[in-house]
Formats: sequence, structure tokens, C-alpha cells
Amino acid sequence: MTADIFLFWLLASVTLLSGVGVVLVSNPIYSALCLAMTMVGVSAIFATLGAYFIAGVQMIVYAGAVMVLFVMVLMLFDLKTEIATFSRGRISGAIKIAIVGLLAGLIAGTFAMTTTIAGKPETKEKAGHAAKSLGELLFTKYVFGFEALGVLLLIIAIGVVGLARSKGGTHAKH
Amino acid sequence: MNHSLLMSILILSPFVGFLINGLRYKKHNYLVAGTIATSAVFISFISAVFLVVDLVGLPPDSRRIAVTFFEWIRVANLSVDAGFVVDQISAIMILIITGVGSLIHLFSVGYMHHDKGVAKYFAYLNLFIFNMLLLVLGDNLLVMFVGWEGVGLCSYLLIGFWFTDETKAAAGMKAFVTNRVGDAAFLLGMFILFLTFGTLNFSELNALVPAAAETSWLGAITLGTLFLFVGATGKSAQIPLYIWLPDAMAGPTPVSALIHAATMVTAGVYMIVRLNPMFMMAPNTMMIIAIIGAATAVMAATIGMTQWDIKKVLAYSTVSQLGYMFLACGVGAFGAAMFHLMTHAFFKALMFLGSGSVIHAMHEEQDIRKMGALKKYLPITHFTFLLGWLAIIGIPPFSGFFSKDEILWMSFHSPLGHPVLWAAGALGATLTAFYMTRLMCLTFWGASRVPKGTHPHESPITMTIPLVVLGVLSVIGGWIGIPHIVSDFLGHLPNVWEEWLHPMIKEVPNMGPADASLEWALIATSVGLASVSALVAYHMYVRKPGSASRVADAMGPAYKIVYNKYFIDEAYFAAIINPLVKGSRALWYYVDVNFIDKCTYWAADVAKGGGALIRSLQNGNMQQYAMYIGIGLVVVLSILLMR
Amino acid sequence: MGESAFEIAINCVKLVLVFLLMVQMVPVLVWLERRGSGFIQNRFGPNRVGPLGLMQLLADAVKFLTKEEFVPKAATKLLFYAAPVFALLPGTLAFSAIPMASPLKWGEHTFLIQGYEIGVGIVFILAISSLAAYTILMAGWGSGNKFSLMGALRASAQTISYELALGLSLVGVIMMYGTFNLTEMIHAQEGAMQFQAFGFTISSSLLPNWGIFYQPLAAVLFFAATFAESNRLPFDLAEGEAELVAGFHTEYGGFKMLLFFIGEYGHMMVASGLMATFFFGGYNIPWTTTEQVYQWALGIVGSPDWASALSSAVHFAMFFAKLAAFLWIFIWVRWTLPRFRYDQLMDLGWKTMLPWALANTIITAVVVFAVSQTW
Amino acid sequence: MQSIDIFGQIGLNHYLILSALLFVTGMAGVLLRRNIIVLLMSIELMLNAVNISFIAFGKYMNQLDGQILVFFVMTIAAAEAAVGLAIAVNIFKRYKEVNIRFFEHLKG
Repeated sequence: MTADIFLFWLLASVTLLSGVGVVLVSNPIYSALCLAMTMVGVSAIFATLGAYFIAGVQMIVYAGAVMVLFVMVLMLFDLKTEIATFSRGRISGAIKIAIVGLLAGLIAGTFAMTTTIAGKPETKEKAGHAAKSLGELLFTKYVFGFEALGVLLLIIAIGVVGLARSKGGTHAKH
Repeated sequence: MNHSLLMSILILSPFVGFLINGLRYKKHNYLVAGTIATSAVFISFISAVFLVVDLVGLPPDSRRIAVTFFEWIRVANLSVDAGFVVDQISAIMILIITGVGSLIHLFSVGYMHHDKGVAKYFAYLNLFIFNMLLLVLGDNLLVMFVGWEGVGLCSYLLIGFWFTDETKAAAGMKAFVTNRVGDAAFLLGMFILFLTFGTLNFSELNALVPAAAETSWLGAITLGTLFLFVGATGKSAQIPLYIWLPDAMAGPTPVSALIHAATMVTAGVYMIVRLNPMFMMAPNTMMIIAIIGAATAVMAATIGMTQWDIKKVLAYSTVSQLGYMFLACGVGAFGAAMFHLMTHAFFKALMFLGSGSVIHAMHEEQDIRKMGALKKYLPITHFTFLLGWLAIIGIPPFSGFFSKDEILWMSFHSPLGHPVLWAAGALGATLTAFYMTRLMCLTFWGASRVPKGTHPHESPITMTIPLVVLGVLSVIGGWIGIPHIVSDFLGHLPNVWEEWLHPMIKEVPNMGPADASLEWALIATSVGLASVSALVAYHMYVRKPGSASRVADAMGPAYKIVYNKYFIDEAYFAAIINPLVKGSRALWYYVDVNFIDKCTYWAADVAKGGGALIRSLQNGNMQQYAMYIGIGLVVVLSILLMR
Repeated sequence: MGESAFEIAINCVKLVLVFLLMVQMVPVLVWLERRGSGFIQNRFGPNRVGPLGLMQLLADAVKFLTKEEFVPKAATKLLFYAAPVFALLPGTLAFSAIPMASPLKWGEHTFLIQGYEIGVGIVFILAISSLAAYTILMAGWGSGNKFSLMGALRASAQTISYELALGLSLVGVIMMYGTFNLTEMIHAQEGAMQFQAFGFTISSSLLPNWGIFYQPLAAVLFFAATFAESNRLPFDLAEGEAELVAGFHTEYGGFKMLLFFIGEYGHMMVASGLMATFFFGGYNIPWTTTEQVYQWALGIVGSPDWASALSSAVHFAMFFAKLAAFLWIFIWVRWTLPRFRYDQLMDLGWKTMLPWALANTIITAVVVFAVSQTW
Repeated sequence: MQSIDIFGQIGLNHYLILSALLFVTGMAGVLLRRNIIVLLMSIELMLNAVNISFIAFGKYMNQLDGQILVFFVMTIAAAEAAVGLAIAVNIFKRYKEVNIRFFEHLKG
């Protein structure tokens, strides 16, 4: 067992376990912390896959910003434990779990049936160059998507500020 | 200058004027709006003059300036170009439309100066000119139809221009609906012609007409031309569709002069003249045209004798004169019809504008019983009106004499004519002389019946200039078409008119040689009858006022019938409109409400029930929605894997 | 990761050494801070235990270790204990990625004088330091104290806000050097000032080839943002004794408190190291290149291995000098400037530094592009 | 069928199945949890799972496009999280709780 294989199994189990933790833990703050752990794990998996830059960005954006936001909001609400963690309804619950299980089986089955384990890719680019070509690709082939995302982010920023500052609404006046 | 450029200027100049005035339709400055509109039409007139000058420069047999701007429609074997053509016929029309049109625009500047919607008014007027030009310039029936509908629209808009008055709005509606009947027939005629000949182009149609006349009543040409003629009766106010024109006098007076006397109402005549080779091949149609024309001429004249509204009198006079034009068409005297169209455009526009001047002076009073002795207050109006009067009753050498005489002569002499038609025409002329004299007497002469507090005054210069110009034209307009016998008598003056139109007009076959003495006799008869009738009217209304009402009393029910316009409107209501309304009501109640609505309600109930059923799924629980997505995903993936 | 077991072992030892170096710096810094503040405020500071009060550190350590271990009743135990441990992580991990001296070539082996080399160094360091907010939040919320929670919320909001300016101010630097790699950046700053413009080579022996001369605005912004990131005055709103008792670590005492201290000083060290690396030539001796130093060392000791070791040592000393200078500036600023108000802090972050950082990015992009053209 | 050393050789399928499992875990969270914020987090989990497969595909097909897509997904995920949290904050302000059932009032 080489280091790479060991690393994969380690990261996969950490990621999966903390991912399951997100869903199963009843305290939302622990959920959020679990998710942050998952993010770090995913970032590490990216790094093992050679996507160092994306791994860093994943860390900065997800673990560093988005999840901090989640944790902050949760702490602001100060929800220690929830009254009803899971949704009601036995039948629908059973169906939902069945769906999840089936889907997992189906996807895994699909992969097992269709693709074989591919060998290691040939070239291993240096991280800096990968980032450079990433940038080139982003500003040539995907430039419209990039611009559209810029607009989207602007709109979202305005919208969120509007939502958060809304003085109107039903709860404004007491 | 380039012909297509000239043509574009000719057509688009009023349209640009319409756009400008239409976009500033809320403005009240009558001078600005009037200047824009008038100069737009005047520019159009100038280019028309240039075009006609060019046309005159061409050799007589190839006088035709055709411009095709683009291919408009091409569907299967229907191919229509946005093509416009100036030839001998449309040359006359564009000169009349733009020339008289610009005079009337000028007149409107003075007439409409106190109106709130003056920019809107001028916009409509320019749009009308634009559409009228489309109508007369179009080289095929479809372009003509566009103009035909366009002028109908403008007519509707302008009749109902003061739409806050309900009767005026209703008059507009009446004009529109009546015209629709005619337009439907026009469309049918177009369909038949297209079905038969496969083209809508005038020159192609005229070239494709068979050499032999069609005697059957159900032949394609006869039916097609008949339908076209029904369309013409709608637009040109002939029996049975004339009823809208007198009501159309609800519009502003310059509109009546332009649309309902000089230009639009002559569209039917123009259309028939344009297609004259085709009409010539359908003698049955020709006969009906002649009869309808003569009947209209007489009937409208009788009604005109009893009316008290100055504009109504003129309106019925217009209907009557249009009848003459159709009579001329019917007897194959297309040249005469065009001739009368032109002279009529001059003197009737003049008289309408004169009446507008009178109405203006009388502060919107139209009842001639409240006028009288206006001669001294309105000298210019009176004098020009006098010229118009002399022209319309056919006193030589005024223009009306030549054209009307030509029509009467042809209705007698042409193989398609008949002495009865001549007699009707002569009767109409007599009656015309009577009611026009009556109008003169009651309005300008005799004792003043002007109510106290009204101070008639002469109109401003923008209104009198057009009157003067049209007055001059009414006098001399006929001199270009002096009949042969008269010109022989005067020393071989050329009949410019006939020579001009000759290439476009199909000769009436089997035309006998003209008998000079007979023609002189007929001329003398009609002029004599008209003069006598005029003198009688003068006597009745000026010398012995009151004798007229005695005559009317003596006539008893006959007078009543005529005074009430033969109860035609009422008859239409009883025979057509009310049954139609009742039938529609029945259809509405039994078919619409009880059947179609029920069906839709039932369908709605089904949808509602189904919706209520499905709504139970849409319970707002997002996780349930997500579950549905998941189920779908599982199913799709399973199916994909099974395959 | 190295190839052979020997290198792996050396690397592991190196990691431990770097960690220890960082931790051992803390007492020295605490002493420096207290003496320095005394100097700045014209008082003595600790001077009783040992010469110049240097033994004070040991006494403090003993005190920290022997203090009573307690957990507040309302606290969430797991988070309360986890927070101080996590506080150590970001600083340590980030500091390990900073090259501290030129590589030591011994035989066929090459040892980098840093914890590990990461290709996308800047991104890695930013990513790691962005995790610092968790520590604060965990501590603040886990304490079950509303002052702690408010301090934590303030601190994490501040951290997130200034991360933007921090990251953006570095974009210009990255564009200029064309790399994420810290070692390559340091190489780019070797020797006297020399750069290519419009196809010409421009050089000046007056100035060293330091980043600060190319990116002065970025340097100022970056340095200011690191103050906010490490929650030090004038940005120590998280603690704000006057209003929040002591912020997120109100409930902490003893060794747990010490761990937070180490974390904070770790932040300072990372910031100072990065300042030195990005803008002041890293471990380079000003006006000289690594090669020159190596040649000089070769002239002294003769053997290439020892020459490499000597040059590494010299460079390490240089780096340390720069680090110390910036750490002193941190302390100096802390005892000189007053604290911002919270809204002023946010205004500064969002309305001043962020736009300037953006402007710097755009201008740098334009200039870098323009200068690379040859006319 | 040849036997494959599942544990000793890591290939594309390992990453894909890991991604699938993470995705399904996130989906379970979306389906079952009642707390809006946990729901949002589960969605983030799903997005991350997808990101893993993007990167893995990109790596094994030797293309960078996968990384670009991850970049886009991250951006959108961040935006989505921001909006979701803003809505959650508003819900919390009104009901002092962030249960998903309050969203049922929005069905109209």
C-alpha cells in the first residue's frame, strides 16, 4: 500500500464520515462543523487529484467563507438542539431512505458496470502552470460563463443586502 | 429627376407629415401643425407636377412611369409588388389629390384654428392623402385595396373626429360599417379575378381580358366586375350603400370637401376607369352600373331638394354627381366620367369649402333657414360659391357644363346608353339646378334670417385663397375637354382631355357617327331645363318666400317621403340591421351562452377537479418535492440500467 | 514528500523543528511585547525575574500550567476544549510553508529550509489562515457566554471581511511575479533592482529588487489586513476589554489561554514572514543573489556542502532579522494606535481597503500587460 | 471478469463512487432534515460531491475543463448559500426558529 492509496482511503473515510455526520448530528452547529471538515477533506482530495489551485480555492471559499457564514448564522440563532431533527411521516421517511439507498446502489452499479478502473493519467503538470492554463481556459473558452457568473454574483450581492436589510415585511412593526 | 425618388417623395411626404404631426398629437399650435401638414402635401404636389411633366414628355403610347419598390408578397402563384404607376389616369388623380388636397389643408389652417386636437386632425388628413395616393398609384388591386382600406380608416377617424359627440361618433361608425360591406364585395371581386386570371396587376388584367364581350350573368368577368362595382358603391356612395355619406357630414367641413366630395368618394369611379377594358367586356355589369348611376343621380337630387342643412344638401349633391359619373362609366364614357370627376372635384370642393366658410362665419350654424342675405357679409365666399353654383348646374362655359353635357350626350348616343338614361340624367340636372339655386337663394340671397347675436364675418386669408383658386379652376377646368361640335363652332379648339386619355380608354364598339344637330339639341335641352329650373327656384325662394312651403304642403305625403330620404335608413334598420341584431342575440344566447360557454365551463370544471386532485401533491413541503425528484431519478436510472 | 525514507524522516523532523521554533518564539515575543510596551509607555515592564526580566517567561509558564482547570457550566465541553487546540493549527501550518533560507544541498540530497514546499504557496497559506475563524467561533460559542459569543461573531466577521482585502492585495503581487510559489517569488527579488519594460532592461543599483518598490500599495494594504486577521490592535475588536470583557477567550484560563496566545503570535509570525517574502526579498540579503552568497561561502569554507550550509545559515539569519523587524512593528503599532470603533472597522475594510485593493489589481494587470509589450 | 484489486489500486471509479456516496448523503439530508440551514448545508454537500467527480474526470481525461466547472459550481454555491442564509435569517426573525415547515406557508 503506497502513500497515495493510503491517503485516498484516509481522506475518503474522513470525508464520508463527516458528511454522514452533517446529516445525522442533531445539533446544527456540529453539523456545520462536520461539513467544514468535509470541505477540508474534499479539498485534500482535490489536492491528491492534482488540482492544487482548486483545492486552495475550495478551502478559501467553502471552508473559509461559506461555512464560516453558516456557523456564524447558526451561532447567532443559538440553536442548541432541535426539537424535530428529522421530518415527520413514517411512510415518506421510509420512501426517502429507500430512494437514497437505491440511488447509491444504482450509481455505484452503473459505474461498476460501465467503466473500468482507469490507469494513472500520463502527465503531471506543475501546479503553477496548471493555474495559468486554467486562467487561459477561463478567459477564452468559458469567458461568457465567467461574465455571467460575475453578473450573477453582483445581483446576488444586491439581493442579499436587500433581504438582510429589509425594514418592511410582516415583522417590521410591533 | 429620378422617377423612383420623385415617387417616393410623392408618396412618403404626407406620411412623414403624418408621423410628425402624429407624434406631437397633443400639441395645440395650429400654425405649426398646419404648416407641417400643408407643406408635406404641397411637396407631394410639386413632385406630382414633376412626374406629370415627365409623363407629358413621353410619347402618347408609352406614357407610363412605373416604379417597383420591392416585392411585397410572394405566396405560391400570388406575387404582388409594391409597385406604383403614373399613367394618364393616375396622373389626373394625383394632381387632384395633392393639388386640391393642399388647398384644403391650407383652408383647414384657418378653419381648425380654435380646435384642441389640431395636430391630430392634420395627422389624419396627411394619412388620408398618403393612403389616397397608394390607392390611385398602386399598379395592382392589392395595393389599391390597401389604400382603399386606408382611406376608409381615415374617413372613419375624421368623421368621428369630434367623437365626444355621440351622433358624430355614430356617423363615423356607420360610414365604416357600410364601407365594410362594400369592401367585402371588393375583396370577393378581387378573389374572382385572381382565380380567373392569376394576377392582380392592372395592366396584366387589362391585357388578359378576352376579346369578346361576356354575355352570361354568371361569367367570371361579370361576377368579378359586379363585385368590384358593389365595392365601388360602398366607397362612392351609390345605391344601395350611399346612406353613410350624408351622415359623414358630421366631420369637419374641410374633411367633407376633401374626402367626401373631391377624392375618396371618387375612388370607385377611378377603379372602374382603371379597369375599363374589363368592364367593357361585361355588358351586364355596365348596364347595372348605368342604371344604378342614373337612379342615384335622380334620387339623391330629389332628397337634396328638401334638406335644410347646408352640408347635407351638398352631400346629396355629391351622391347625385357621383351617380352621373357612374352613369358615364355605365355607358362606356370613361373619359367623361374622369372629366366629370375632375370638374366635380373642383367645384364641389369649392362649394364645400364655401359652406365651411359660411359655417365658420355663422359660428357653427349649418341650417340654411337661419341664413340668408349673407352676400354682403361674405363677398369673396359668395362670389366663389356663385362660380361653383354656375359650374354645377351646367351653365356654359363653366366647367360643369362640359363634363355633364358629355355624360348626357354619351348616355344618349352610346350603344350602351338609352334615351331613358338620358332622360334620367336630364331630370337629375334639372333637379340639381333647382336645389343648388335654392341653396344659393337661402344662403346668400333674399332676406336675412340670421339670428340676432350672430355676426357673420368674412373668413381669414388662408381660407379665402383656396376658395379663389378653386373658383378659378371651376370656371376654366372644363375648357380642356370641349366637345367636338362646340370646338368646331369655336374654331377647332383641341379636345386635350380626350387625346390625353385616349390610349387608356377602350372604345365603345359600334359607336355611330355623332349627329351634330342632335347633340346641339340635347345640349340646348339640358341647359334650358337647368336654367328654367334655376329661375323657378329663384322665384320660389327669393321673390316669393313661402311659396316653397306651399308647394311642399301641396305635395303632401310625397314631400314627406322625400324629406325623410325615402325612409331608406329605416328600411335598412327594419330589413337588415334589426334582424341581424336579433339573430346575433339568438346566436349569442343559444349557441354562445348555452353551448360554447357550457362546454368551456365543463372543461374548466374538469381542469379544476384534476387540479384539486394534483394540488394535494403540491402541499408546499419542499422535501416531498425533492422526494418526487428522487423517485424520478431512481426510475430513470433503473430504466437506463435495464436496457 | 521526499523519495527515500531518509528524506521523509528528515522532513518529519523538519516539521517538528519548525513547529517548535514557532512555539518557542512565543515566550520571547511575550517578553518583547511587555518590555517593548514598557519602553513605549515610559515604564519598566517585567524586570524582576532574571536579567532584564527574561526569566519572567518561565515563571509565567509555570503559572499557566498550575492554574485551576475549569469549564463554565453553560459551556459546550467539546468545543470549549477543541477551540484552543485548533487555534494552534492555522499559524503553524501556514508558517511551515514559508521558506526561511536557501535550500541546503548536502551530497545528493536537497533540504528545503521550510516545513514543506507547496506549489501554490500563497493559495495554501490563505486557505489555511481562513480557517482561523472557526477557532474563534468555536471558542466564543462553546464558552456559553454572551460576551464571548459577541466577541467571536465580531472577530469572525472581521476576519472574513479583511480576508477579501488580504487576498485581493496579493493578486497584484501574484500577477507581477507570475507565480504562486513563494520560493520563486523570493528568487525574483534577488540582487539589485532590475526589470524588463517595453523590451528594455532597466536596472538600478540604488535599490534592492524588492517587491515593495513594485507594489507599495499592495504592501500597505496587506500589512493592514494582516493586523485585522490576527485580531491585534488597532483591530482587536474581538477582545475589546472595555465592552466585551475579553472577547472570545473570556472564559479561558491557564494553559488553554496560552494556546490562544500562541495562535495569535503564530498569526503575527506568519504575517511578518509573508511581508518579508512578498515585499522585502524573503531570505535574500539585499543587493545580493543567492548565488553570490553561495560563492562567498564557497570562498570561506571550500567544500560545496558546507558552503551550502553556510549560505543557508546566513540566509536564515537574514530572514530572521526581517521577521523580527516586522514583529517589532506589530508590537509597536499595538502600543501606539488606539482601537477602531466597529463600524469604522467595517467601513475601512469594505469601503476603503477593498476598493483600493481592486484598483491595485486592475492597475497592476494593465501595467504588467503594457510593460510586457515590445514596441 | 477479471478480478480487480479494489483496495490496492485507486482509479476513477473510486472517486466517482465516493462522489456518489457523498451526493446521496447530502440528498438524504435534504430529504430528511427539518432545519433550513442544515438543508442548505446538505445541498452544499451534494455540490461538493459533484465537484469531486468533476475533478476526478478532469484528472483522468487529462483536461482542465472539469476544474473550470468546479470553479463555476463553487461560485454558484457561494451565491446560493448567501441567499439561502439571508432567507433563513428572515424566517428566523419572524418565527424564532428555522424549521422547513415555515416555508410551506409560501405555497400560496
